[in-house]
Amino acid sequence: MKIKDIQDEIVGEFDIFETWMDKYEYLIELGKSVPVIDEINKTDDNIIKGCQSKVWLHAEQDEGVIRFYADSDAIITKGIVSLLIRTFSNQKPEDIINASLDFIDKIGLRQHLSPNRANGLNNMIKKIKFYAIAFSKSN
Amino acid sequence: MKIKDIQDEIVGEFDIFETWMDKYEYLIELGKSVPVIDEINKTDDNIIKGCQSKVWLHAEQDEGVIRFYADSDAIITKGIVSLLIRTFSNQKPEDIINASLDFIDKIGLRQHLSPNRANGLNNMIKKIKFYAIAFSKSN
Amino acid sequence: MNVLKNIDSIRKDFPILNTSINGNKLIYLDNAATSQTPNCVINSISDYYKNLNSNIHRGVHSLSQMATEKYEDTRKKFKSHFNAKSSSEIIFTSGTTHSINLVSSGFSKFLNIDDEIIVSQLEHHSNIVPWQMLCEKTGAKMKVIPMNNIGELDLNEFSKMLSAKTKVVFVNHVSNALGTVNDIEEIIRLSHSVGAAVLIDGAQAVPHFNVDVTKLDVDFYVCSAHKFCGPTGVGILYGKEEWLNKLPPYQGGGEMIDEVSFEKTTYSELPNKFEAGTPNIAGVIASGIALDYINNIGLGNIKDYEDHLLNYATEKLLEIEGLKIYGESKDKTSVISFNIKNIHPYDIGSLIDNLGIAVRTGHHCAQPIMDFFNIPGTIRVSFCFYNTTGEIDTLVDALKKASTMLS
Amino acid sequence: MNVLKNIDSIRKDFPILNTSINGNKLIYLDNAATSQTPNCVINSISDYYKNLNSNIHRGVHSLSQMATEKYEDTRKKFKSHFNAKSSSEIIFTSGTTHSINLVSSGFSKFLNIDDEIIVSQLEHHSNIVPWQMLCEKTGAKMKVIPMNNIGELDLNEFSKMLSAKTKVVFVNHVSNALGTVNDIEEIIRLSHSVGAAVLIDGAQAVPHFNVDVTKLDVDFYVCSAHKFCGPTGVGILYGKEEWLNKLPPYQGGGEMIDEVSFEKTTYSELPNKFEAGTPNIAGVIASGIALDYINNIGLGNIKDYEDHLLNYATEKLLEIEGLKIYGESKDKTSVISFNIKNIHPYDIGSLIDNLGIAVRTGHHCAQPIMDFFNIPGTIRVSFCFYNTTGEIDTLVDALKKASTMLS
Ligand SMILES: Cc1ncc(COP(=O)(O)O)c(C=O)c1O
Ligand SMILES: Cc1ncc(COP(=O)(O)O)c(C=O)c1O
Repeated sequence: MKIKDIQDEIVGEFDIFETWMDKYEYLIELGKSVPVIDEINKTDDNIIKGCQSKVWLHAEQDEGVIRFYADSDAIITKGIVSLLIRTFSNQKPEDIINASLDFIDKIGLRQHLSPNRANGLNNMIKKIKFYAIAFSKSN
Repeated sequence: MKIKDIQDEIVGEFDIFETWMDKYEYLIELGKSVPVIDEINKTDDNIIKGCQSKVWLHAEQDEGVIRFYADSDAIITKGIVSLLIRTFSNQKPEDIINASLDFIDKIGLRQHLSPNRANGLNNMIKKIKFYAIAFSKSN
Repeated sequence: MNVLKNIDSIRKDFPILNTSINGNKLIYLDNAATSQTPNCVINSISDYYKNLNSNIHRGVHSLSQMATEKYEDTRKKFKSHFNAKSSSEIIFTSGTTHSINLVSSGFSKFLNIDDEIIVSQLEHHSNIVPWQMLCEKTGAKMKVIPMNNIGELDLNEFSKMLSAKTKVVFVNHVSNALGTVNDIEEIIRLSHSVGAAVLIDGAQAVPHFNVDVTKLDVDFYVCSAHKFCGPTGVGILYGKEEWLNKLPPYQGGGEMIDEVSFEKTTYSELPNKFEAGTPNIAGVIASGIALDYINNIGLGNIKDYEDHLLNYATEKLLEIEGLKIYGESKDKTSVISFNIKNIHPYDIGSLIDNLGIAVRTGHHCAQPIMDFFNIPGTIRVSFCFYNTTGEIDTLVDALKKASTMLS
Repeated sequence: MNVLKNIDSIRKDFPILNTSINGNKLIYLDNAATSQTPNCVINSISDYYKNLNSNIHRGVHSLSQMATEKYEDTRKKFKSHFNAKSSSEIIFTSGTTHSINLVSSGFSKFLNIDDEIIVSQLEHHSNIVPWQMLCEKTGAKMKVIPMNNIGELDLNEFSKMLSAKTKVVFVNHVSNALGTVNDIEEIIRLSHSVGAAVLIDGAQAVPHFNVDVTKLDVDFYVCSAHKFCGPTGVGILYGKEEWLNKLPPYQGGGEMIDEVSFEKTTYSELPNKFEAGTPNIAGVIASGIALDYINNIGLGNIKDYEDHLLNYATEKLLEIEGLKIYGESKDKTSVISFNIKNIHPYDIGSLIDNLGIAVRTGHHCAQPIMDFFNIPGTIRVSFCFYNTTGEIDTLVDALKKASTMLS
């Protein structure tokens, strides 16, 4: 699936929820259920620091696409992380580079991406793009 | 004459003038006409620095009273200086220490005494009081 | 009853208390980060720009005279409030952080490689990092007053650390992370007994109770206006005149000089020596209005009422299952730091934000405290006199809801 | 005709222009000291305190998120305005003086006893004293670019001063005392040819014309918001990323750290590394509104109109008997410094203040210039785009009256 279509799909899923509580419950579910990264890859190098919750991000290149693995110590952050992985993993570097990210806004989680440094999400997205640029150059 | 009476006298003189222009013309006259200090006493020690116009102040003790001599490089400052000399010179230290200065306010020249550092008038008044305190202690 | 009689009318003074977040009325419990601003302070800023905006101290025209007078009158207000000996002992800066850096940077003149400086385990980063920079520059060593499990400083240990080598001690009056009120009278007394200077970081004290620098005999006392209902960008530094005269100037510029030539520059007298450049004139004047505002309510009344809120909230919070409070000193003010079970503070903070409740989560710029408790952070609620027990009830409900969702 | 088409409606944006001094309508010609503030800027401050006041960068609650976003959007505005390469190159400070001290203090790391730094004869004290303090600390020597009789820098002499020893050159873009616009393109080019860094003090330039730091290839560029219709207490420092990364942090505190422990502290990335403590949040956001405001009028239009005012005023003033203008560079902007006969500037300033006219008198924090001309000071009129030729006519009449009274 294309990045844009995945994002639309996510927005569709969240549209079902009428209250923010339901949305967050879904997010928390996502955060709890998905084991997103192997413990062995939760290295210091892979840490993206927010001043409150941490994000770990690991990337591997495989047959022209990049696979991302990630985690966070806060469950809501982790829920959002899992959505970002779903969006960007298994995509081609150039598609990642050119993608514009709008689902977070649309499902009403924009505040988690503010220039605020409380969580590592903003830097995670930056890092995803950096990986894509690096891998596209190494090809 | 007592300090208070001199101040009242000055206020009375200024009351005659109807416009600020007339008042300032009188002040400028005062500034021009009165030779308030001997050149020999315009020493660096006697300078009171404002950031724009300077004031020189010299004090002598004589039979229980203090005589003040002063000057300024700006003519309006000099006019006010001459009024201060008229008020405080030839007075007893303790009268100077206890005097409250209100004529400047009453004749509408308050702005020249603001905490602003443009002229040295505020510091001049402080220094007059310091002299009075010093002389009263040395007695 | 410990309730401010006119709490309703006080709340009306703060327009922001009427805003809604996500459809819920704002409940603002992040006062230790910054307090809200009453109309009189907001209006004072507008009035300044509408009627007297002008650069101060050197202009001969009326606007400049009036602005200068208001600015200097504000200095006198703070002089009286803190019971300083002279207005020259009050320096306006851009914040507590700036005030501390001004002092710590000046101390490089007094420190040698064998000297020691003493900090407490309880400090805000703003009262640690500048001194670390000083140590790096001078080679002096930093010692740390330890705290016990309930967040109180161990003054017994402190007294053992003191020696003729100790040059300066810097401790906060109230900890922003735990709410502990430190026994600064004793800290000052002990420090002076070995000839060390003392800087007290009063950022979290000035909003909540009276401070008398002369009675305290403190050498430096610092705070920020934005924490006592004033505007952002204004700090106050009290310093004993003899100390301020000894300290070298911090920044060079206009205002702080007497004469400038390329060969030789001489500095102004106090307080101008430390106020280089155009200050935050509107902000300083508005800070004086904020000071008037809290004095008008009365810091005695404020303290009584906030103690009441603190006790009420502590009791109610402890009813929540799995809630653990960090910082249980006998003497505390206006701050409660806690965690619920193993839930990450960020998760709780995010959820209750959706209910309109603003609390702070994280390390509160006091990582050494978090390291002490071995936690990544806490949830911190902090009170101001405009908060109510009703708001605390809503908070407790919200926390229960969030805890359920996250468990 | 060089007249701003909508000058009447522009004047209505500035409430202070309607106040009276001593019964006369205020004529404000002290814009180089501080400019006046339009309603949109005043309102932006009120709006901030009424709707989003909160500490920034670390709060998870909505107010903090919104305030942070506005603050960071403001950084982007300045980034675009100055055409910086990245928002990280824009640092908010409390004023030009603070910005310069931040840089000069950091340079102590790079300077040795044999090094040289170069200043111009035309500088404001804020761009002299911090560097003198640096020389004192490091032993580096300061050289001075001389000026000619009409207030232009001698770049020929400058090029002779430059050598491999030269580490930094600091010159203002526009002289606040004389109005000279310096050829900073050439100064930057020459300095870079020997590997020296250049700091340009743009306090008097940013309000009057466009500045493109990338085209200029300047290393540091600094200014104050209160000079371009913004609030007091806000400065902007542009620095090339590579320089800002090399410079050590200036103040220690919250915000500027990554991790703190008593053993080891690591600093944040740009721009936070240089923004310790709670910034002047309301002021920074309002500065962005001020920037929008002048960009909305258009700096091209502003420059044309102010040049027109400058030429008109120069011509009219020269009709006054005994009036001598200091600073007659070919390239000048918005400032005229002069004296009338041997009359003390303070006397003139005081008299015309009674007529409602605000001008500055004195040394304008530029004593070396006064020393050059061997005068105690000048009368300085300085324009903003809301001034009119009618106001200049009134000024000229007032000066004639004052001169008669004082002669
Ligand atoms: C050329 C120049 N540099 C520096 C300054 C200092 O600016 P601030 O007082 O805002 O720090 C000024 C303002 O007077 C100036 O005109
Ligand atoms: C105890 C303490 N010290 C210092 C500071 C720093 O104050 P500011 O950010 O206003 O400089 C704070 C504010 O968070 C504080 O709580």
